[in-house]
Amino acid sequence: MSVSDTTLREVALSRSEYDQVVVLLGREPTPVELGMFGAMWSEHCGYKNSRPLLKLFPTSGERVLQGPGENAGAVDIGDGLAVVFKIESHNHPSAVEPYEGAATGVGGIVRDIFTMGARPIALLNSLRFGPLERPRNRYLFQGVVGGIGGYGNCLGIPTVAGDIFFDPAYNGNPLVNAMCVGIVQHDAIMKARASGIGNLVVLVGADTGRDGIHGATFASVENPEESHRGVVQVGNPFLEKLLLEACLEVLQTEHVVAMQDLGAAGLTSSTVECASRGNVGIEIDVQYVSRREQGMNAYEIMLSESQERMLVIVREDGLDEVRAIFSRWDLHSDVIGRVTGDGHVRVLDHGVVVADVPAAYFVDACPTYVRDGIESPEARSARLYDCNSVPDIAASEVIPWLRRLLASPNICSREPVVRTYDHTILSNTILAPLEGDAAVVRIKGTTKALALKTDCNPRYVYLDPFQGGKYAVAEAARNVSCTGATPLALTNCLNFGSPEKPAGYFQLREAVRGMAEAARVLNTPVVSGNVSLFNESENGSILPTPTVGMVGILDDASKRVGLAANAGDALLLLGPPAGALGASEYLALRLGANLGAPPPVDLDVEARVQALVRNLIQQGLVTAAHDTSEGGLLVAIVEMLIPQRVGATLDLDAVIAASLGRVDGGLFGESASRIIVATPYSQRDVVERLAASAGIPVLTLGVVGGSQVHIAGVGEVEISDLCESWSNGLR
Amino acid sequence: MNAGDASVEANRQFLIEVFITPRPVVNDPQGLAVRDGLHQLGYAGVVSVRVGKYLRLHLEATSEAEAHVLATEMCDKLLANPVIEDYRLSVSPLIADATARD
Amino acid sequence: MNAGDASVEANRQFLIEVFITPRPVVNDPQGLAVRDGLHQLGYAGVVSVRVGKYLRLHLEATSEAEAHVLATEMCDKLLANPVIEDYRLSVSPLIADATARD
Amino acid sequence: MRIGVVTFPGSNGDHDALAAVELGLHQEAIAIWHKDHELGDVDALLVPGGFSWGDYLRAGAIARFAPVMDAVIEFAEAGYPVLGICNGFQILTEAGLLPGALLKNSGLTFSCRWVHVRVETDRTPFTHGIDPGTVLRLPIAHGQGRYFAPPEIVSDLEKNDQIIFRYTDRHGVENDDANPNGSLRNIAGVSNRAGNVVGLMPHPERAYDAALGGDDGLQILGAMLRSRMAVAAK
Ligand SMILES: Nc1ncnc2c1ncn2[C@@H]1O[C@H](COP(=O)(O)OP(=O)(O)O)[C@@H](O)[C@H]1O
Ligand SMILES: [Mg+2]
Repeated sequence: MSVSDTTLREVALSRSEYDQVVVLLGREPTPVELGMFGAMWSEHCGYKNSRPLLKLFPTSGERVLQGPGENAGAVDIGDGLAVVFKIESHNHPSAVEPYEGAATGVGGIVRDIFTMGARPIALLNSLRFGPLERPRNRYLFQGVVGGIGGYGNCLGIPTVAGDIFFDPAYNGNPLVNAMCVGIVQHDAIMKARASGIGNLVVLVGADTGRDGIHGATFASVENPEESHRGVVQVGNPFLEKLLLEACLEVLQTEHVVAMQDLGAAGLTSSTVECASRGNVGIEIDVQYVSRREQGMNAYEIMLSESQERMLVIVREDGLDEVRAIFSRWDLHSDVIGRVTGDGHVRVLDHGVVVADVPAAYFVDACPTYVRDGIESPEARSARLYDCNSVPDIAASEVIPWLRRLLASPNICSREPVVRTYDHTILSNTILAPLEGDAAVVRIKGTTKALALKTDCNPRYVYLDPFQGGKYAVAEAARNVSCTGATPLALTNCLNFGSPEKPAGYFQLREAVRGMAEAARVLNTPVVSGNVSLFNESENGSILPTPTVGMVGILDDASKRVGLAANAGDALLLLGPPAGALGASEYLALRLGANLGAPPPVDLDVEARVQALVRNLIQQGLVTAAHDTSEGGLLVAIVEMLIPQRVGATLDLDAVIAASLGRVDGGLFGESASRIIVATPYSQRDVVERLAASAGIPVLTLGVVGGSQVHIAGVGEVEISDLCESWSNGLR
Repeated sequence: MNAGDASVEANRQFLIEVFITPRPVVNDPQGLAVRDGLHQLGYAGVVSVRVGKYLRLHLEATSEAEAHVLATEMCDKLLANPVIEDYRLSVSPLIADATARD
Repeated sequence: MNAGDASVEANRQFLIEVFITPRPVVNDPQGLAVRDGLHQLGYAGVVSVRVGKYLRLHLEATSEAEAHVLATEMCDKLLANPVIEDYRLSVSPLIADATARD
Repeated sequence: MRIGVVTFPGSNGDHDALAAVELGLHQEAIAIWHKDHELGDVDALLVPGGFSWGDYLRAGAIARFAPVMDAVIEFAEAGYPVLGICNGFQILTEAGLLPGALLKNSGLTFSCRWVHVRVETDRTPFTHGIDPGTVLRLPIAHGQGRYFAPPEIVSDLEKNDQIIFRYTDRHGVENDDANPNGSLRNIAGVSNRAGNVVGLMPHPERAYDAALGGDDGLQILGAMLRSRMAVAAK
């Protein structure tokens, strides 16, 4: 008997993968087993194409308590506490139903955090869309933003930071990456490793419906809208809030040996992972699984991705107490099976075995692929574009260009978005969205705070994946450093096109190499992450987008610094002054294409600039710090003036001179490792001295004050006019 | 309500009622919460609850048939989300007097 | 759906439909937004839109009259808020077969 | 003073309310569970924000029938101070302890930002000792905060001095720009007839520490301490 191509397509396995399954089992798989293999050997669960590359990441460090491999990473922050965090994508579901797709994305990542025993304290989100002029993109944008807020606000976890970028390459394939950060006592970290033969497997939370069947496999194929035939998942943040509180309470008892949320591939992946991590077996009978619908079969139950469910491994003598806690929270729980000693995941339906496979076959035997990667000719010629062939702009064009850049969707105010997210709940947010380069949340009961930011300039990664990958890590760390915090560790989400295409694999491989190098030099190990490949639609691949979520620590929370400059401050540029046009937002707006080589990152300089700014903040020498990113130097300066609606008198000639004498290059060109600090005028020379002794170039840009921005040799503009351009870009 | 003028002479007004429900297999957390709330109030006989939307539109059209066609289009394009919702609609002529009250 | 057992022998199931609308004195920004959206799509004939709620309940009761009394009570106590909402309801017997589908 | 904080399923402002009482007011905070039938020995009650029962159907509608609500109503009717914040305000209106209702924001989206409110009267335990006309800066975070009551009720509220807070600009001037959600007559908070039960949409309990962006919330919470004698004397 041989399986049909249609069936294989349904479970997204290749013929040769199927043959491997048959060899492993020594027989044909049952239908349930086949579905389970399809899910577990998907990219989403099995990391078929990315696993060999992920090995390049540095994953350990003195403070790392838990690297990749569990539901989230954990890093020591002193006082016996750990920060637990992870980022995850929900791209495909959001392309089909943006509100629910994004909402359930938040739900999933929050479960990953409290599964570890940590109380979630902050959410971040990293979003990519096609241009908003297209109605479909606007619909997706509004739905996604609505869903993120709708779920996170209801849970009572503040959404404090993120990033948004628009490019036509995301038409039809938006990216929705959600990150959650939690806090836990070291000794309370819970793992998802089943143990103790005879212990009970308890399923708690929502009833199981037919939603999201094949979600994991569907997340790993191209063209989501077409391939998606399952029922869309609808999130229930209210239920998740109950689960969150109840699970944290249950973990206070001694009765729980492991906990695992049900995410992609539902019961299949949660049982398999719990068993395989713990080197034990698990036997469940699907008859005990409460259903939302009648007539569901074992296959559907094993692959359902109904939200808001958790698997808890409980000692038999603690069962009553555990269930009492769940019912106090009005949660329904079912004992569905037991931990066994034979290493098999065995699924029964009313006592009849419908699947019986060693857990290791699903996990360790998952095939991996190392492919050939070749830079695409288009990306190569775009990278080699001669930016100097573009004529410079005249002084009179600077202000109009400044306004255009400030209004660009990639630069303008995110206020219309962040206002729909609750960032004040939990009363920890001491540097709110838009107030600083990263968000800062204090840790109650300590003097400490965490600085959090996601980042990735996908245009850079497209044009040069290696440099772009380095840059994403460097920028996220730089943003954290600009608040005064020391970057600790990172999580990442690799959003790419198809790895089966040489150009796609090249992007993935090179970006990972770049990220790994930066993570190593900046001493920010990778402790968790997620891979989302096959992000392609009718217009081809998305821009490669390896989103970085960075977490930093500030030992003295009161020292934090935002980006708002005050009247009377001097503005100083730390780092190499030159800007260049390659891969800049300016060039993209001017030429309507992504062109030129992105700024290379000298990681040694990057590390020293960041250390310098942290040192200055630590010593109380600066009132504000902000890095230059999209839009370049002048945009960054104005971003520091907007919060207080204050003007400045600037002389940027030295920057222009350093930028091959180009006005546009100096003012709007982009570059790595540059940070602008605002410092009380009287302390200017102290800052200069410290920069000099750190071997970092420093340049005075001007003085803050008045209601106009004066630029020597260029002219002036009211700050209120600039505010207006910046404020209305997303409306 | 400025569109309500009678400049297009042949037009009459119709009341469109649209009943939107979550598709049967789609999870309806709101319905579950309302069901539990009713149970708490002692209504043990409540077996299930689904919560949807009810829209009332006043629409100018030349005939009931046209109103029906237009309303169906509006539902398909905007009012209902076919990924998770089903809808049903009804059309009835509005008498001038009723317009004022609704 | 464990409440659906037939242990109370005399009981039959009824479908209760509840139509809830914002009271006329209450502003309905959602209705206005939908109207504007429809105008933008070119449906100039849309004069007004009000957005309300549509609930479908399956209820066990001994008779249609009892179902009606119970449903009215539920509306008055929980399902509608008289400060801001009006409601209307309809009761119809459910045939066993339909139960499974809804 | 012992201040109770009620937790309903879906409450999420309970942690902040407890923290504000302990860290901001330095008073004893008592957690009360929605299934409790008694409040225990508390002097005042906070009904915190959040999404009780997911805000499904209507914000506060299902919470209003929680077992604890009988005790809350009794406590309120006995004249003790009860403050409903955000979802707590919604619950108290659904329970009939406060007049009116809270509707979807006129902008139709959730709105989180700092606003200014003007204190309209000092006759409640939560404004006692604050000069009427004082402008406080507080955060809001809600999707359903548009205050509505039928016209005859609103005139009653005006007449009986039951409008406690209004949205204004920083100078205390009431205008449309300062109204974040389309509330009728810029109403941000109201009281019952007696004045001991107050509800408001902004979050005083998230504004108890300058590090969080402001500590004006302490004035509202702190007023309870000063007015306690007055209330107890009744
Ligand atoms: N999706 C989002 N959710 C929440 N906050 C966001 C989001 N996108 C951007 N922000 C916030 O807006 C501000 C500007 O972000 P961004 O332009 O990415 O900064 P930078 O260019 O310095 O990396 C930051 O405070 C950031 O956290
Ligand atoms: Mg920055």
